[in-house]
Amino acid sequence: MSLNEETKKEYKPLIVAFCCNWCSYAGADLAGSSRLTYPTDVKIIRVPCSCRVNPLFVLRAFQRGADGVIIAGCHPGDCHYTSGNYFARRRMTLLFSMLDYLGIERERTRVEWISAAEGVKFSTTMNEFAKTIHELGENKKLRDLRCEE
Amino acid sequence: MDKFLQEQILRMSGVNTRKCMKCGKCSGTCPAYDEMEYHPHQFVAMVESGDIDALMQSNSIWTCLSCFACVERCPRSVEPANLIEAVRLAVIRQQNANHLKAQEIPENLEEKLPQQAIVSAFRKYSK
Amino acid sequence: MILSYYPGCTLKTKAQDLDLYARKSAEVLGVTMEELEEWQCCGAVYPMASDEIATKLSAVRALENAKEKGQDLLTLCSACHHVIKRVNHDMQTNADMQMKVNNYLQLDEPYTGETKVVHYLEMLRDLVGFDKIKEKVVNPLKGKKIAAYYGCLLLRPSDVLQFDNPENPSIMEDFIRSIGATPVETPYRNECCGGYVSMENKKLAQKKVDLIISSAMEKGAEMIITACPLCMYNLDANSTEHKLPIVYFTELLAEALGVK
Amino acid sequence: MQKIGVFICHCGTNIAATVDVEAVTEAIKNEPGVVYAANYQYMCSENGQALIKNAIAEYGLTGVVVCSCSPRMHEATFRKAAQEAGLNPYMVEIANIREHCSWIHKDKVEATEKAIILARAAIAKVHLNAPLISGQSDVTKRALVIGGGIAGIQTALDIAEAGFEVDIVEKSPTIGGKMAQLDKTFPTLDCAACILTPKMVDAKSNDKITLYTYSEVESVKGFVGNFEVSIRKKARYVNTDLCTGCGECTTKCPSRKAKSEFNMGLMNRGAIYIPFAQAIPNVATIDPQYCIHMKTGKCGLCEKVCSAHAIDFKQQDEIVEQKYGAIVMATGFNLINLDQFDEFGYSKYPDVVTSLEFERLMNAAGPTEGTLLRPSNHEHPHTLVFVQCVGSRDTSGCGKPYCSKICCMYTAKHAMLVRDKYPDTEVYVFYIDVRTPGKNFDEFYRRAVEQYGVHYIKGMVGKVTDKDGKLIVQGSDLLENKQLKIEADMVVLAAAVEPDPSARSVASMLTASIDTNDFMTEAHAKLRPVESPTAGIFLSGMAQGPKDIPETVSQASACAAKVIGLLAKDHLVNNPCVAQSNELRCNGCSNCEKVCPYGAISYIEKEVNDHGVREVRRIAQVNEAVCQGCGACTVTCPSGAMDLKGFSTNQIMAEVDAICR
Repeated sequence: MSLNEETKKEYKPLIVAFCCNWCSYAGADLAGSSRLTYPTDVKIIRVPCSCRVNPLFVLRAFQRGADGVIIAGCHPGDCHYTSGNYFARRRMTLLFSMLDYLGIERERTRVEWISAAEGVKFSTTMNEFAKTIHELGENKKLRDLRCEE
Repeated sequence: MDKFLQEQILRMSGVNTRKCMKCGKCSGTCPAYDEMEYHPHQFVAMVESGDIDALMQSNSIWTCLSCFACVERCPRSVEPANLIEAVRLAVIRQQNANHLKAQEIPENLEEKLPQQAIVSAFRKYSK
Repeated sequence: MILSYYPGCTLKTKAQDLDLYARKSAEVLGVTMEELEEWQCCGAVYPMASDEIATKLSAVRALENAKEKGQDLLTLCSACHHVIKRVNHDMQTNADMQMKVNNYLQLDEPYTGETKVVHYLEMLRDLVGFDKIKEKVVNPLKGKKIAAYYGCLLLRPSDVLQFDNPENPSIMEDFIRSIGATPVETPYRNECCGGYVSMENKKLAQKKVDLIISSAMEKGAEMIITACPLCMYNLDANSTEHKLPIVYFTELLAEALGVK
Repeated sequence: MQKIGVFICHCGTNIAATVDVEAVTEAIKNEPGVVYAANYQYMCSENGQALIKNAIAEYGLTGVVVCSCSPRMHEATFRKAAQEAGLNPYMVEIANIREHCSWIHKDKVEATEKAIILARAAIAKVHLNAPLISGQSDVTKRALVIGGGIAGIQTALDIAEAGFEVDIVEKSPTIGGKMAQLDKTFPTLDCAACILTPKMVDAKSNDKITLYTYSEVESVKGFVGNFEVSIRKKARYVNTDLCTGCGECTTKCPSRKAKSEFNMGLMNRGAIYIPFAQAIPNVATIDPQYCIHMKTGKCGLCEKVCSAHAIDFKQQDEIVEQKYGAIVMATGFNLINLDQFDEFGYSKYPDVVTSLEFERLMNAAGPTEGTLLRPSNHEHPHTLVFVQCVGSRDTSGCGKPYCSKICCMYTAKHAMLVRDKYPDTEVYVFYIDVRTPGKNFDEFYRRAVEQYGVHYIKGMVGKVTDKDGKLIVQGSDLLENKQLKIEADMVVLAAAVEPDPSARSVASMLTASIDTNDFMTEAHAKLRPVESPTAGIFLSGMAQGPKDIPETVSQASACAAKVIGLLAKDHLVNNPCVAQSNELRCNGCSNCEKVCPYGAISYIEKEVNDHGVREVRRIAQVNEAVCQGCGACTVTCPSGAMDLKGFSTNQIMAEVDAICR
């Protein structure tokens, strides 16, 4: 795309954030209405609950060139669907250790609990995560080479 | 308004003066209040507005007891005592600006005066 | 129980009683105080400015020495306790300070706040236990009404020192009870005595001390105990109206344990 | 292939100032499937919606993407517009380019680039959208109000007024809450009991209202319109049908150690007690912790004196199961614990009291029968100091970061009442700011100063000590630039309010969200202030945030209106984004059934035709009326049979691909 020829040279990480509709997506909305900035690297996908995040989505993101994936849900005990975030936590713990084994650093994957009232936490978490990913640099592991330009 | 000094004070003290909500609890709590020209809440306000020269020339900076009552009781965690220490340091780090000079100590010595008092005062009042 | 011990300058000179009776009492209580082989003055005041590094090094050295021996570091003087505990907190939490201090000291293994700093009173409460002291008392100070004077340095800032409730402490009162005496609570027990400012402004110290002592007398105290040589000096030498005996708490402990 | 229309909103300058909307329009115009792209100043306006409707008709759109604010804001608006134009509403997707883009980014180039990516993701998703039809479910025409203070009572009365059954669950033995403890109310100085007790009586006598006092919500199941709640009626050890409320037992009870909750611990009560004279229901309750008979088997005096034979030491807790269509959270507040504020001497000096204790000391039904006396020596106080903001607006970790809102006004009230009743007193108020936004509020505060001569001091108290039986209040006067030491007889602390400790556990049961201070979160801070984001849960009173009585009552009625609106419906339209099982792929493992928090999945034996092979298999079946669409089953399903409509695996994958392109 021509719009961005110049800035393209600088490394811009790609971060996919899965946010549950009830807490973290609303937290992101609050960060927005409070004008709390975080890098454009973060792109949010809305899911009804953190337990809707299939490990396949995370794998796919890394295959397609994501440098970091974060899953954000309601605080333990506060899940809109009672227990979804507990499922997410267990699944992701397992998945992340497997990814670590495959060479995708533990710091590239994260689960965070961010409530609808925590706009500040959303923005600081995203800033921190983006900074971490920036320092780690591009993710080369698991990349589907057919996706390369 | 001295921007450079203000920044220096803020950096050294680690205090964010903007957190102050001007409740005056620090001054309500300060045990050395009556001996001070400027009081703890004024320290915060004056650093915030950059009026630092007046503070540096005031006796208040030598009167603060470093008892941390203002730090402990501040509802906004502003830490006025840290600011006062930073202003004091800004003064004594200047040339020949020690508030307590080594040669003055013998005349202050008393039979019972503990070393701790001399060391503390020397640390607080001289570089 | 063996603890590394940091006495501090004043305890070697003007406040020898504080030190002497602490050691004697510890023996009775089964605590071995191993004085650090090498230590320097802690500086007596905690340097608050973020760019003060050199003035904190002596505290770090003491902490490091205790770490090497794998022991907790026991302190007695309020000022030393205040400085060493706060510097230790810096070494635990302030990355900038950690880096600068360790770069300077060039230790084999960087020091990052591993040592636990324990005040003698904390030792009595947490490691020995006031109940055990009660058992060991041979000479209970029955009927003696004693006011505890905490001062500032033991209690504040409470989030770092974690010593006791900063506004309503009880450790010294519990101590007084454990040696059989009756504690007298005074409202000024955690207000400043005038500290080092007595060198500069004696009048201020006198005002503060008079308030502390008159309030203790009003509540019926016969004596005041303290853990700080500077408080001791101010309360003793700068009171103008009334006089009360001012005693180091360790002296009373030794008396109760029968080793004075 | 879908025919997709993309509509980009400027949102005035909210989006357009940071995102180059023209560039976005250009960039997505040529995306596969996009047949129409336009931008407009306010998409949510009538004209904006008309633009969408016209395009649907003109271009025969099968899918719509609106790039605008958060879907939590206007998804429903655009879906409705699409529906009006004949498109299935679930063919609309929102790309959030305001909250998640223009408002948080500064660089226009980067923001524009991100907006394009978000739009592409939405387009990719719409490609896989399918029309969804919502099912219906019935509404149980009964409401539950949790909390029987003024908020709960008002909400219940209003709901009952509309003709619906409503139950109040109150954990203490009487309804009335904090308002019953107040002496007078600002800004009109009505006596609280005079205006509250008639409402309490109304609540009791209304045949649509059932009171469950001394009861707690034990568990909540179900969803909007169909909640199943079990309520634990704690044993009172008194048969409430027989008890006449004569009070004979309460005066005879020899155990006098329990602190009276109603009088804030300023006096004791019997182990068998009626909280206060106007309690509703007016029946006795035995506190087993203090009852001599229950602890030792002796005594039993109450049983002997009760002519109604109402005492029943063998009574057990009772569980009541009930179905509700809507639930109201009206759990109220408490004052914070002042352990962290010992500089004010609350734990040490009996003459340092909280404002709520002060209400009791001024109240005719209080421990001093309305004569203000120092708790320490029962003498008349001459100098009173009020301290505001004790623990409010405190970010140090000791208190609460918010303003408690009610203290400025009640302190003015206290000061005024004291000066009015005892003109020989001097009254000082230490304040940080005096906040009086409200009808006739500032006038009220000024009256305290001008007419009653209350000394308002801009500053804060640092320490309270004592000398010769007097309290010495050391504080700052910032305007005079002085430190004051006031010799006072009493100090009254305006302690911060906090939500009742039960709020968190109740909110968890209701799966309603709660903020970092444990106040209930609204569905929208401005536009839906009495609803929780969880459908069917409504908010009333202090549970939602600090508020005074007039505001609580208004909110309680607003809440009732929302509940009535829900209960008036015969059917509710369900969320069609529910799970669905592909019967050919299902292997009958039961994993989905185990993770479903709603029990929406069951297994049936069904004949299937798998590529010509007909056989009976055990397969999962989703009850669409019960499924809430969390998606837990979709991820747990090992064979990929389970999917979630509206958030299908393929749709989310497509979004991932679009973002990572």
